Amino acid sequence: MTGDPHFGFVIAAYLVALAVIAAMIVATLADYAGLKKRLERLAARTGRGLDAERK
Amino acid sequence: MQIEASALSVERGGRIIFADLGFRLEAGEALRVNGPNGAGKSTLLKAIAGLLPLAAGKIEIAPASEVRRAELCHYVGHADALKPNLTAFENLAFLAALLVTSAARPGVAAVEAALERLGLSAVADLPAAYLSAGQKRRAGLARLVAVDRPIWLLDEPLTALDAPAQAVILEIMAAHITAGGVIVVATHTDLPIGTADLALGRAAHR
Amino acid sequence: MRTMPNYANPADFLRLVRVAVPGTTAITAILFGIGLYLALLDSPPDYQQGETVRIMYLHVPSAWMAMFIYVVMSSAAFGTLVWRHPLADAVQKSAAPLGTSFTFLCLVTGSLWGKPEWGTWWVWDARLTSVFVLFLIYLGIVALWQVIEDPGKAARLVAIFTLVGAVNIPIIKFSVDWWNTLHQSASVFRMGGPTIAMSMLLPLIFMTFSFTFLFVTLHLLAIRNEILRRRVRRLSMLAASAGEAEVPVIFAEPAE
Amino acid sequence: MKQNGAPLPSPLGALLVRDLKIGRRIGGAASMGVLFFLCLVAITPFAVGPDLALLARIGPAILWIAALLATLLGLDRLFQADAEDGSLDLFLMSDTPLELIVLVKCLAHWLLTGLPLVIASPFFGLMLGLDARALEGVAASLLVGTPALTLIGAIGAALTVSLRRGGLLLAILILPLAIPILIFGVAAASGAMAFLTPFLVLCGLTLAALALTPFAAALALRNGAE
Repeated sequence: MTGDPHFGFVIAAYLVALAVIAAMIVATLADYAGLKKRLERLAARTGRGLDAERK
Repeated sequence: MQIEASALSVERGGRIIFADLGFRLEAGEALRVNGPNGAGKSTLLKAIAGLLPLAAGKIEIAPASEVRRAELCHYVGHADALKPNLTAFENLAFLAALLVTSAARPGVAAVEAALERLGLSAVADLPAAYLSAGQKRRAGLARLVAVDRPIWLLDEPLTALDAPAQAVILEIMAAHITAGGVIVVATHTDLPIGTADLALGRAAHR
Repeated sequence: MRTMPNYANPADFLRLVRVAVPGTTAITAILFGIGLYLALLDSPPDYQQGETVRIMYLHVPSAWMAMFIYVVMSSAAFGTLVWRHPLADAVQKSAAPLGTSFTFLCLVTGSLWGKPEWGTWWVWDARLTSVFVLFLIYLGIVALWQVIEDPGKAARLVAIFTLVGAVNIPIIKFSVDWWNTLHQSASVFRMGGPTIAMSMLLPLIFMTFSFTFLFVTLHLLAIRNEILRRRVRRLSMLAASAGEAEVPVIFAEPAE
Repeated sequence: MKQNGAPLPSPLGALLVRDLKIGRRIGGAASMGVLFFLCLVAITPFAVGPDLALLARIGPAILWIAALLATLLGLDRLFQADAEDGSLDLFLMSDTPLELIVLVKCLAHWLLTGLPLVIASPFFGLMLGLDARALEGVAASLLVGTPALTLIGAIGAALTVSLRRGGLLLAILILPLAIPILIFGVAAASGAMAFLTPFLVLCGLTLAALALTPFAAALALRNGAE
């Protein structure tokens, strides 16, 4: 299967797919982590925030 | 420090805003400029700050110094010079860095102290867009405390401020006067600190 | 007795996310496992294109996702305009970047798939060009979200643009096809012909479902992010107004 | 000499950091330039037709015109935003010369708009069927040419700072002045044999712009201030 001269394009395509999907996952989780941190900081100041989430 | 203006007249858009105006302020004195809207209060302040060209007359500062008059002045107009998506601290830190002079090199501590003085340290790290009108006004005035400049030109500094906040501003102005500074303030309200008075409006329509 | 979970209420929705996401993640993983196995190992090369046909198993599903996500976004936009519900705003806003990413993936895999055959990285083929225009619309939507400060207003304005875009997509599709045939370009790009052999259809189906479940998982997480982002904004304003109350009444002390 | 706590950055450093921050945060228009550039490049084939051979011939011209318009139409808020919120008055009252402030604002604008164009141009060039050598030519000429576009555009921005609909007028004013940059830019970009000569002339134009435009823009700002 890897004998095909154009096999490089298949690998490239799957690598790009992996990169895009990984970027989406990482971005979503990082965004969540950042928001939780800011929520905790704000909760400390206004006494709400996180506990509102566990309501 | 003494500032003297003589035979001042400023023209904007072909219209004489005021003509043949004069005043003299010694160190530790304040001048209250009042008059109907459009009488040229803001224009006078901007002219003193060097933001507007003088049609006639001159403004002299003694002791003479090679620094431009504008660099000795603080000008606080109606706009608060705050960028909405920057935090109150970032805004003030930038303005302090911008307005630094050879005489006064404020550091980060001076910026924090200024915010503390104006009661803004609790909201220092919030974007300016989230601040109330009163807080924005105080943030705008905070640069007076952060950077030390002798001549203060204040255009309606007390608007949009509640009683406690006005008290803080008056307190700061009083402190500046006792420290030998000079203030020219355009306002309708009378001020507890002793001020000479300069009425605009009648002179403009001679 | 717990009332029926009303998923329109953000707090209930957050609990839904905590429950549903592990499940959909597992399903996505399994589907990808099978799909990739079929796509890469268990399906024959194309008699003409050879191995490069395997790129189709990425290109076609991502094209399908680009359209599917736009439909999701448009229905959320409709929800925003009709019911003005913050959850619809969150669904709509969180779908935009995901849609943009899948459309970008579709364009890149399309270019990689076409290169061996045409010798250039890009050909203005009708289908590829339509996806490209959809990509421009997605970029416009993401940009519009970033420029308007107030979340409520932003949601309504973007909703209007999204629905206007939705109406225009078929028109664009038709005119691009006509444009393409008008300037009959030399090479005709065949995207896996009408009758795909079963051995190729199976991996295509599995990959499409795995992409879809991947989107569902990420979308649930992203909606939660938007809910928390709006809560952070509200609490920041609360902190600002709380700060208002604490004007230090210090004029009693002598000036320092 | 009052010196307390960590020192603040220099005025120009603080200005550069501030403008970059504003550009990238919510409401900032950092990515608008590149998106507009992409849209302009994208619509050309629909007008000219999908024939890659033809597109390759006019590719450099399309990319340059798109870069020119994207830069100019992104400049109308360069000074207007500061004028509206009062920052411009404070610039005039700083001991840092206004000319340097103008230069730093142009640098910030170029980093947010010009540089992304240069980085994106090879990818968009692919859509116009340009070969590797042409892509290099376009990227190199844009890298050197876009600063000049921003600098000359800054004069237009300073002139139209107090106008309501300054954006279009800015383009109308500055397009004629940008013609030399366009001529040598496209020549360098598509120059099959003579790349160096037009490229060096372009460098000269940019350096001249770097030296002269801040004075003109600062003058316009001082006179425009109401």
